Amino acid sequence: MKKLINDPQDVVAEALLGIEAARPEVRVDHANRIIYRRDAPKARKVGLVSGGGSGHEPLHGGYVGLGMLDAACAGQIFTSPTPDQMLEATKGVDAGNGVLHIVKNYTGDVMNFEMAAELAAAETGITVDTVVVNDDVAVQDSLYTAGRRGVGVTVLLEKLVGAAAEEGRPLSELAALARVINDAGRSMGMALTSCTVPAAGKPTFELAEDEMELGIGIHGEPGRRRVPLASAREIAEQLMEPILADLDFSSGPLIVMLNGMGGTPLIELYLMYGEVAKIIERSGIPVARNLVGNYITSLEMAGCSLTMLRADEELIRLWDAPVNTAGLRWGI
Amino acid sequence: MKKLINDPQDVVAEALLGIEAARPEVRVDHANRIIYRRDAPKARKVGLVSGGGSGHEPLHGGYVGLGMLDAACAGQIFTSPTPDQMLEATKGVDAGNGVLHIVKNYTGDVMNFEMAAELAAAETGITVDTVVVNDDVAVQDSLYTAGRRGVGVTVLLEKLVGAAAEEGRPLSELAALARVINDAGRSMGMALTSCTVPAAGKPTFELAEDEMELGIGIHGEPGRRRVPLASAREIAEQLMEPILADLDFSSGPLIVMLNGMGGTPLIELYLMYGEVAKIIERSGIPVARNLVGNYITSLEMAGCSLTMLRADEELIRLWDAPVNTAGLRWGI
Amino acid sequence: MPSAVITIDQLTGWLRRFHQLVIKNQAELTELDSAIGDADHGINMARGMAAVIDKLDGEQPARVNDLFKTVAMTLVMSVGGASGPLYGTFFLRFAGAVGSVTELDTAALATGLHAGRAGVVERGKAGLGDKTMIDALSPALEAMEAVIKTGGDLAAAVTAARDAAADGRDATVPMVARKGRASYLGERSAGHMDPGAASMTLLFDALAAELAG
Amino acid sequence: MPSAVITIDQLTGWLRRFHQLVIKNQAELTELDSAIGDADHGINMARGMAAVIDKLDGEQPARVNDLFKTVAMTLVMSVGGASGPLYGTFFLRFAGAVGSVTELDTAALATGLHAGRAGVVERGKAGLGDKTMIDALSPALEAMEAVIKTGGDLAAAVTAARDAAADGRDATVPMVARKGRASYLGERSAGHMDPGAASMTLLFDALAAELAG
Ligand SMILES: Nc1ncnc2c1ncn2[C@@H]1O[C@H](COP(=O)(O)OP(=O)(O)O)[C@@H](O)[C@H]1O
Ligand SMILES: Nc1ncnc2c1ncn2[C@@H]1O[C@H](COP(=O)(O)OP(=O)(O)O)[C@@H](O)[C@H]1O
Ligand SMILES: [Mg+2]
Ligand SMILES: [Mg+2]
Ligand SMILES: [Mg+2]
Ligand SMILES: [Mg+2]
Repeated sequence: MKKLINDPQDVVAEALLGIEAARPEVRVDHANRIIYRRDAPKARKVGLVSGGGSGHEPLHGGYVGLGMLDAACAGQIFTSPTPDQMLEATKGVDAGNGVLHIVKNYTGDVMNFEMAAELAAAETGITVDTVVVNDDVAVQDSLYTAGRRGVGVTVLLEKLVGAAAEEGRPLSELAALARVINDAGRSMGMALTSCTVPAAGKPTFELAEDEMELGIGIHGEPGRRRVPLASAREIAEQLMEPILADLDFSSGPLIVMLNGMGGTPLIELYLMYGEVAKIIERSGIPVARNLVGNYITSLEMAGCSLTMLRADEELIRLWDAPVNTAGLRWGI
Repeated sequence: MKKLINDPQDVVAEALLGIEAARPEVRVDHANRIIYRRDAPKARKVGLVSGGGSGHEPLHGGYVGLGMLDAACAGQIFTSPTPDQMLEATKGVDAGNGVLHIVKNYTGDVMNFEMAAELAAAETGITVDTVVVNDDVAVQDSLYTAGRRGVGVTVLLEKLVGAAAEEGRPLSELAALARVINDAGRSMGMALTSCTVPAAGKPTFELAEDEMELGIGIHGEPGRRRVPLASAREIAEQLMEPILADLDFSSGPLIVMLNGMGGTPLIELYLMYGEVAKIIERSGIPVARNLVGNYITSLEMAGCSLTMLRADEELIRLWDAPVNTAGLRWGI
Repeated sequence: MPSAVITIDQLTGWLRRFHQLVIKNQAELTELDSAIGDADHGINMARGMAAVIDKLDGEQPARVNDLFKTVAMTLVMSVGGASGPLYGTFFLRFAGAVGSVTELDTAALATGLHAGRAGVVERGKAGLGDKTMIDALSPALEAMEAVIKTGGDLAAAVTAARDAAADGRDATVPMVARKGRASYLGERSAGHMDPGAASMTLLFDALAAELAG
Repeated sequence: MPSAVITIDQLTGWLRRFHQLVIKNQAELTELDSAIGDADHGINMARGMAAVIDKLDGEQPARVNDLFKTVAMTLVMSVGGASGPLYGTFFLRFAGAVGSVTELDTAALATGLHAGRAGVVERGKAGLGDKTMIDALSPALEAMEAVIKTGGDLAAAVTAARDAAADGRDATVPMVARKGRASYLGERSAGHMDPGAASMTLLFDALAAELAG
């Protein structure tokens, strides 16, 4: 295992020190591993709290700041944070207007946020609402399983709902907006290589030189199926096909994200985006906005994921609103 | 070799298609492999042209846009572009105020830009000035060698001189400013793994599980020396020590960049930045601004480089000026 | 004649033995989680039980409900992931069911485990055969209750539970996961043992070992 | 008796043979560049010579200076890196020195190579022993001039040049690089053959082979 770390046990705590040193727009509660927007709680604003396992940077800590999250709870690598962290963050961002929990749909994340909401109800007067993001078409959605995973749409949702929160909209509206966004977005990912959890010390899985994992998640969990290594052109088709099969995108202009898994060089991501753009162009649906880069990663995994969101004028307006975070910044 | 590509021969051309599709602030001349600012040539402004081998993304194409470059010439992977590209770009950005060539100090880049400047002098009336960036302290500087390589300072210089150009300053002033910046900055890099040139098909070098390259460049060229794998804390010392030994930084606040080589996850870069910040803090020199992320890369190489620039009020002001490029964006 | 009750000291001993077993099997638990999850179950459980033992080294509750509430809250606050809330809820409900006592007889032990299981099911909504820790916990509890019904003693009940847990754990191998992270694999999850069922079996191993002395 | 001149067809043949040799040795040239450079020299030369041959397939200049000017400009515009301007300048100066002729005798060939080398030195500022293509080119030229001085014929001159280039190339192995990318390695550059010296040797191999027919 080759990593720029000290002790594998200290990776998350020490990365938080670095984020605190680097980013003027946040402050860090190291005891509780919470990254706060520096000026939280913001008056006349619903607090947005997210969080999850670490190893997906810039998600979530890199999306704390004006126009996105008010706080992010950092779990251990690939492990949901704990209810006490989330409760503390909830208290720390509440300005009397309630708090929205943005949760990626993983059993651990859902249960820990659930307990946090129960604690908030029992111990505080804070109104908490929860939106669960589940956009990964690689996973069959079913009442009898854990359901689809939350992946790329999380990034777009945090941006869009963050912009709406900045406008002073009430919690119920933000929660409804978040659900609309979740329903309008789908993602699909693939991996060329595995990642290595620092404390595990070796790759989570092995892929031969001529293989790739299709439908990979963001935790090194195996994907839908192992298939022969394909060209960028074919991979673009393989990512796009299940997304388009799952949802009708024809009604709206798109927000598209071509996301790197952490170890993929930008030149490959741009090349992939070119392939994706060609396919979308054939469909005739206009792409209004796009992101190409590492936005929701899986440590040093090589690979990419594609996220498509069916937008409208209002979502585009929210997209263009100012944002100032480590991971996304414009308009300010 | 596992990459998100089609044919190794087509990587650069196809990545340019993707950049063109993704980025509204640029247009691409595919025949000449030039990324132009969409509105180039800009009246009342000196044109800034850079370029170099591909594989360092976002450098240089990702720094084309308001407040940075007017054009970037893309060479083959790790291979300087050619004089005809540079000449064409020079013509394409000149608005009658002359053009500054920003060249990283590599034999190939220097010679090709030299030929381009000769052609510009012979064939056009355009005034061209050239600044050569050579900030890599891993390499001994000497009149009898190729001299120090140009690495991280290139990014900072393109930002700062880009801001000054936006203010309408004349070519001579911009060239002088560029040289001041180059003289005030130093970098040092290291690698945990090699990169693979697509057309070569295999890693440029092999590193054992317990080794790293100290003083690596950005082309997979071997470094100063091969040393045992060390902790992030020790690596921070090993990067910082030769930088501080080479230049006195005590007079000014710093702009610091902790740069990933392309395959390093952000969590490790933040952890490394924490270590770097601790050492700088002991020195008592304030850090005015910083960047943590992948800014000048070496394909999928894992590792990082540290760049320190001795700034002053004026440079900080230029740093904070609006910029709108794929790689850096703020204030707009 | 073997004792008919578990003292609070033995319950603490149970937890210490569980901690030891988790450490001993940490790599294997993580290995199992690599195959069908995200390669952290051993790490999670080791971190959580280390925190529990740390806590118990500082304060030694005198009552069973206080002991297990402490264990529960420490697990919830230190593990995260799926196993944190599940093991946490297990001990929290256990505590609530047995109340403020200083020892447990066989029936009380079964009552506690019963409540614990109900908590896990409520929190995680998994049923038998979904390839989770429930597939070790449920058979263990039922084996224990069967022994009690036929008048067996504490040692026999716990031994039966331990063996049933191990069988239940082994039976997860061919299952297709329907809950937790392994469910993302669908059919590909078959052929691998569930890591949570493996750690749950260690919990019963530790209990049997503690009672054996 | 061997011919005393190289015709324009033979010069074109020289370039085609060079292209073939570069292709044949492309992986090896890149391998050499991996050790002390950036793993692209074979790729660069192959791309450049493919462009040259492409160009010559379309238009076949009738004069030596036009031929080599075309070669030079094509290399400059397609290779990039260090080798592009250097090989480009080499052929450009060669063209200028020999002028508008249709064949070269031994003296003219030497004149062209002499001018070519001067161009490379001017552009790259490398001297003998800096571990660059100069270390193959210079000995080759000097060996040729020595043969000419002692009245040797064209074939003898070219054979001597080829052998001297190969010796010069081999002599780069122990050298510590002072120019080009390999210079960044300092002492670590010793023990490896310079890729540019290797490709330059192929140029003389191709010339000798063309004259041998
Ligand atoms: N819904 C559920 N109900 C019961 N147990 C579950 C459920 N989901 C997961 N588990 C158990 O949790 C184990 C995984 O724990 P762990 O790896 O620590 O958490 P995570 O999956 O969040 O990484 C699984 O092996 C399974 O036994
Ligand atoms: N200053 C120089 N003068 C002469 N030859 C040089 C000089 N610098 C480099 N070379 C030659 O160029 C070769 C490298 O070419 P190539 O790999 O194509 O370019 P790059 O170094 O830009 O990747 C070296 O092996 C060396 O022979
Ligand atoms: Mg986990
Ligand atoms: Mg090169
Ligand atoms: Mg797990
Ligand atoms: Mg090279």
